[in-house]
Amino acid sequence: MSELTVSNIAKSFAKQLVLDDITFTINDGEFVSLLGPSGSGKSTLFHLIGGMYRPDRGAFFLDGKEITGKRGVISYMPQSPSLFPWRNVLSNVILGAEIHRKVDKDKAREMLKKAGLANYENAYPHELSGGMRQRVAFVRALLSPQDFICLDEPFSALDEFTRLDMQTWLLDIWEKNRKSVLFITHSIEEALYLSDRIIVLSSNPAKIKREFDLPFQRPREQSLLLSKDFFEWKRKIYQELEQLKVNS
Amino acid sequence: MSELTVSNIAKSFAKQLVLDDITFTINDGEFVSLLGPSGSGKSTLFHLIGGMYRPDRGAFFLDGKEITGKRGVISYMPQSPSLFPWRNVLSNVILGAEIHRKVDKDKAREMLKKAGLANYENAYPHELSGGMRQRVAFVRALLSPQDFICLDEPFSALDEFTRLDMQTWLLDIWEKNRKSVLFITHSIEEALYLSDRIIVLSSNPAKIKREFDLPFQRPREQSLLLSKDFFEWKRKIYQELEQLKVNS
Amino acid sequence: MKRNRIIANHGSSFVVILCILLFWQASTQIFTIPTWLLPAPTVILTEAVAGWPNYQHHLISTTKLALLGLFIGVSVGLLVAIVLHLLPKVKRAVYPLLILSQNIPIIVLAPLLVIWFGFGVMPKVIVITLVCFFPIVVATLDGLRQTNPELMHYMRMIGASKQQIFLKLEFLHALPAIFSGLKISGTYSVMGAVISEWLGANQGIGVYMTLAQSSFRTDRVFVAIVYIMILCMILFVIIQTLEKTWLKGREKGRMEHE
Amino acid sequence: MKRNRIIANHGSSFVVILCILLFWQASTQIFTIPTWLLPAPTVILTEAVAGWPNYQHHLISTTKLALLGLFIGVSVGLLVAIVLHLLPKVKRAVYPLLILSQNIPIIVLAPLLVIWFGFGVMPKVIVITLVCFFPIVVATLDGLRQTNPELMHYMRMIGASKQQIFLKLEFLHALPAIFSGLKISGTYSVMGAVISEWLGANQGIGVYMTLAQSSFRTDRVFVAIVYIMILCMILFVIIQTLEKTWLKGREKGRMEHE
Amino acid sequence: EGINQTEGMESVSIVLDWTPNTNHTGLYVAEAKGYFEEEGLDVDIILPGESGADQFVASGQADFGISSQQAVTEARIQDIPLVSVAAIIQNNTSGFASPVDKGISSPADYANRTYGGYGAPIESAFLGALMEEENASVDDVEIMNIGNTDFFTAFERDVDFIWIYYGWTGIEAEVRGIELKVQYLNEYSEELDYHTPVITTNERMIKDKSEVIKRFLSAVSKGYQDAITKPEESASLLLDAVPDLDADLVHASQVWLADKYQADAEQWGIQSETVWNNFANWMLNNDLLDEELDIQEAFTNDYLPQ
Ligand SMILES: Nc1ncnc2c1ncn2[C@@H]1O[C@H](COP(=O)(O)OP(=O)(O)OP(=O)(O)O)[C@@H](O)[C@H]1O
Ligand SMILES: Nc1ncnc2c1ncn2[C@@H]1O[C@H](COP(=O)(O)OP(=O)(O)OP(=O)(O)O)[C@@H](O)[C@H]1O
Ligand SMILES: [Mg+2]
Ligand SMILES: [Mg+2]
Repeated sequence: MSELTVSNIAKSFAKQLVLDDITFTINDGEFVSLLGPSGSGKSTLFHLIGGMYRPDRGAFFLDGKEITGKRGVISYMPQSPSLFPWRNVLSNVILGAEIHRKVDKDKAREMLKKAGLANYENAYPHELSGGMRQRVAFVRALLSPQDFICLDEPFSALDEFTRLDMQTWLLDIWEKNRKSVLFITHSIEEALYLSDRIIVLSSNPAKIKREFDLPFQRPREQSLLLSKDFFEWKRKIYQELEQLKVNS
Repeated sequence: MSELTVSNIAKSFAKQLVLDDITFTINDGEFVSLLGPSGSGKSTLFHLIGGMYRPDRGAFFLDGKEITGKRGVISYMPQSPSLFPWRNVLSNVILGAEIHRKVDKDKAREMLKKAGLANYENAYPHELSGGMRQRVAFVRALLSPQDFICLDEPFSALDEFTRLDMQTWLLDIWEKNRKSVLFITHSIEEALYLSDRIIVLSSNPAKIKREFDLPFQRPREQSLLLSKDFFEWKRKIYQELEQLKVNS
Repeated sequence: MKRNRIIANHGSSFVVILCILLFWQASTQIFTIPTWLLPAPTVILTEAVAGWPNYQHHLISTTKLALLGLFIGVSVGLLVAIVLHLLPKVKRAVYPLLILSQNIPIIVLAPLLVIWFGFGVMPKVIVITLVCFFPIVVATLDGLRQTNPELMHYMRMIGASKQQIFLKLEFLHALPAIFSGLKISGTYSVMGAVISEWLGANQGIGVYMTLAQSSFRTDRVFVAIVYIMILCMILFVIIQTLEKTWLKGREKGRMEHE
Repeated sequence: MKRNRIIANHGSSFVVILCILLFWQASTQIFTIPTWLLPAPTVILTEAVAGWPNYQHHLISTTKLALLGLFIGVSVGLLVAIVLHLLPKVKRAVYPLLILSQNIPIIVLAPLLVIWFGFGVMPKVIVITLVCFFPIVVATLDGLRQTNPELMHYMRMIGASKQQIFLKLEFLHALPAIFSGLKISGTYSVMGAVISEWLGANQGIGVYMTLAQSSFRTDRVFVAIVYIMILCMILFVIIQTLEKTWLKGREKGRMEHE
Repeated sequence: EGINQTEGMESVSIVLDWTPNTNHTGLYVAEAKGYFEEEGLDVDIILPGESGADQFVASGQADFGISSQQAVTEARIQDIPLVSVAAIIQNNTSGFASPVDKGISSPADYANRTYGGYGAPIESAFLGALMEEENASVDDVEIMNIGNTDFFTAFERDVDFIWIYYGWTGIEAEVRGIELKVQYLNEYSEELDYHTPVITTNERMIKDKSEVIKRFLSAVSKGYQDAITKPEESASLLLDAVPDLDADLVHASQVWLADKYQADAEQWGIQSETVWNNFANWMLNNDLLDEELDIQEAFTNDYLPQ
């Protein structure tokens, strides 16, 4: 079980207030996406959840226990791949699991295959393309043992088809073991296709602008992407984000 | 004037053939996009044009002069921002110009403002969000003095609105001084909105799958994105890319 | 302000040093260690105060020598490292010679240096330079070699010249490594100066110390050591302050993440 | 294969050394420099060959001493650096002491060491350790401090313990810096061994050299230096080979981009 | 070179063999009392560092130096153009010393004891020479190389006896109240009664500037005369010049040395052919020299004041 409560979080850097009174809850097994302008504070929120630094105000709770400033409770994929240059692909992907002593190399190999990296197990990060590095970081996050996953723009460097593959694969995995997922993306379509709920952040400072509960059924088919309903939702969220821009 | 001819380029890493007999021409003042699966060899092609390493076969010509293996003839934005950690934003963006001794700080400041980074002139890269770093790298490429610009997924980390702003801004600049642009992206919409021509690369090894001449008028309005014509083209290219996937 | 910070930074080491001194004092008294073997700190202090007018000029002479030697050693070291870095072929040929240079015992070199350069300041500076330049060269070369490949890639792509790559990227990137070498060199420079006085000098802490030693005045020997140490600490603190000032932006960058 | 590579790598330095030797030989003959002042390379070589049985045991003794001292010095240095890195408060207190330790002249330390440890191998190893451990400590500490902040960020976020961060990230990231320090230490270890023999040894290159010096056999002094240099070069090449092997993947990474 | 025309004074330099001590008193007295000035000499006294004076003098980098008969002998064999021009102390004042409580009263007692030395072959030859007189064998002595370890420290650890110059180290023991037993080399063997220390110069000086040598030795000789007749005053002059020395030691040493400089020689500084011959032959016989020494080249009394 893993239910994350984000309660009245505020954070500033130097004089600049970045997050202002952010409150929301992610239920057990829920898939929630975070949308918001570049530089609004999405990554910062991740760092706070992960315990990198403490919020100026507010607290985080996982399953009712306070985890503010506590590290290692979430599985995490950073915005930049952050691969270890002296580790090959295989030992890079098992790093998250290694830290918690739950390495399963066969599973790792299988995952790499699914991510289209079957032949690159022994390659070093500098031998990979940008999109390949991102997939390695993604697989690393999936292989980490925690029940709560935070993904920071995991598919931004992928072409549409690889991206769709990855999305479908992620949904597949998620359906199977129902970990809670908090997902940052800039693609409205992606957020709609994957999430139960979408949280829209404003910027300067970031506040919760609005939350959308999505009605699409599970498991989702790729045909959803072409449905009229989907298109309507896309327009709705697009407009919400557009408003943000006009306001700023 | 700057016309780039890519002639029969082939390149392999270790035993793996990455680029196989790539030939195309970018005319003076033309805006060409490169589409292709992740890991196909787009960035590698950029590195070859930029002279980072020599192709196994083939040659590049700029305005008829061979530039194979010659460095500094293109202005370049790498796939990862590659900012200098000890330089603040302002001195980072002028780096490309500095190398060729054509620094114009006022222009740099103005550009930063257009990129939404007006207040971050004195910030250091580690104080920026992922999307902000990418914009800094983008501005740095724009400020470089060369007539031929190579942009490697310049907007992948931006939200849809910031992205649209940047695209429109890029078109604006391009209309004004008509430098030739070679543009890597994974977004079909982006490629359609910006380019005169789209080149689709296959993968393993990369060959030119197909070239599309786009009929859209210049200057382009954002309304183009909603036109039926645009949607038709999007489907067309989507199918082309889909085929690639089925084949592989 | 600043003084407070220095105290805050170094307070704990003062405490440790104080503890050592107390322990030392106690042992000499409990075990009645004779002064000629290991004088008690109080004895050393007494002699340091009483003898001040006698060795003041020794102190100044050695300080000047050490600073001059360090300056030249560091300059030569940086120059050599940079030249070797920019000319890899020369590097491959000359690098082994640098290592060899560290293995000429000074007692052997001394007569030759004196014969070539006389008893003046020149041979002494050569000795200190020889001691100081090596850590700088090794650290700088290793620092230059380990430039961030991504930034290097960018610089090459946009056609930066070798010189520009060096000035705008490699050198700045190597600065932490260079300071690391500088700290080692700075530490050695004072001992280097003391050793160089073996080449024949009429003043200097080294001279004072050998005189004290040969007339069995162990307390004075220790006074000399105390001054060598103080001198060395001052140099080190200066280098560290320089490092902090120069690398300020970067350090901050790292701190924020902690 | 391997031998060919070594020749290719070091060929140019052999050429340079050869040139220096030729120049040296020529100067001694042209200016008729007397052997007692600066013996010609040929004279040194003759003595080296003729005297081999006389100093063979000296050579072995010093080599053993240098290796033992280097091993202990490096171990101590690494240990100290790691402990200080993991305990920043202790670091702040103890670091200045390390610098001070480099400023205790051996001639002063010698009597104390002899009284405490006698004339055996122990005080000598302590002297070499003292010489060797400092470059390792400084280089390692600076290397550990400069870990890639992005990777550090990742490790912290996923809850890696201090120990895991150290083992899986900081240490591996600091390896190039550590090797840089190791090269400096390795170079010093041989001279450290020679100096340590001043504490009283019945054999060793240092003993051989001082005896040669006091009986005006400059040729033998130079034979001793040649052996010190050879010993030192061998050590250095070993360290460099280790470095290349350990950091292979990374070096390759960099090469590809060149 | 070396001539200071402006004041009509000639600059000369002398390099000491060790740190300044009572062996050098005459030089400092000559300097302090203006004896050098009277001879038109501007003398620069240089401390040597680790490697001694001989190479500097031989190469002409310095004009004079302090050395010992033993060193000059060995240097001559290596064709080093070093010449001894005066004996500072007539007789060999060195000997093997041990604290009384070690119970060593004659060389026969060295057997099964530990000797602390610096590892030179000549040391065991000395030991052998002394012990042979009493039908003991040097093979029974444990010889330990103690490097630069000083006299007093060495006795703290395993060492039973050491070779010292009584005039300095022995006096320091007296000052400290440590009672020593000393077997002087010259008490047991005439061959070992060599001159030490001596003043040296090089062959070029002898060839080109014999006048300077004469003037120099004339001044130095006056200096040592003073040291012989007025030890207390001379000691004070030495201390004035080198204040870092220990005053008690210098005074005591000076008093002890006063009658040793000239001893029974007819004049201070005179060197004896017999002494040179005896010692060189002894060294040759003990395989300490590769060839025979040409005595005539090694020393001369020609420049001493008449
Ligand atoms: N270490 C820091 N020091 C100072 N300011 C910082 C720091 N980290 C982030 N910021 C500021 O906080 C704001 C939010 O940054 P954050 O990285 O959270 O944005 P983001 O929503 O993830 O944006 P993007 O979509 O571009 O990745 C930015 O304005 C940035 O400048
Ligand atoms: N230095 C290298 N060594 C070995 N292989 C390399 C190297 N650089 C690139 N490759 C390989 O070349 C292929 C193409 O890489 P490239 O970076 O050009 O892809 P890309 O088209 O830019 O992909 P993406 O869209 O993911 O950035 C990949 O399979 C990669 O593994
Ligand atoms: Mg972000
Ligand atoms: Mg790419």
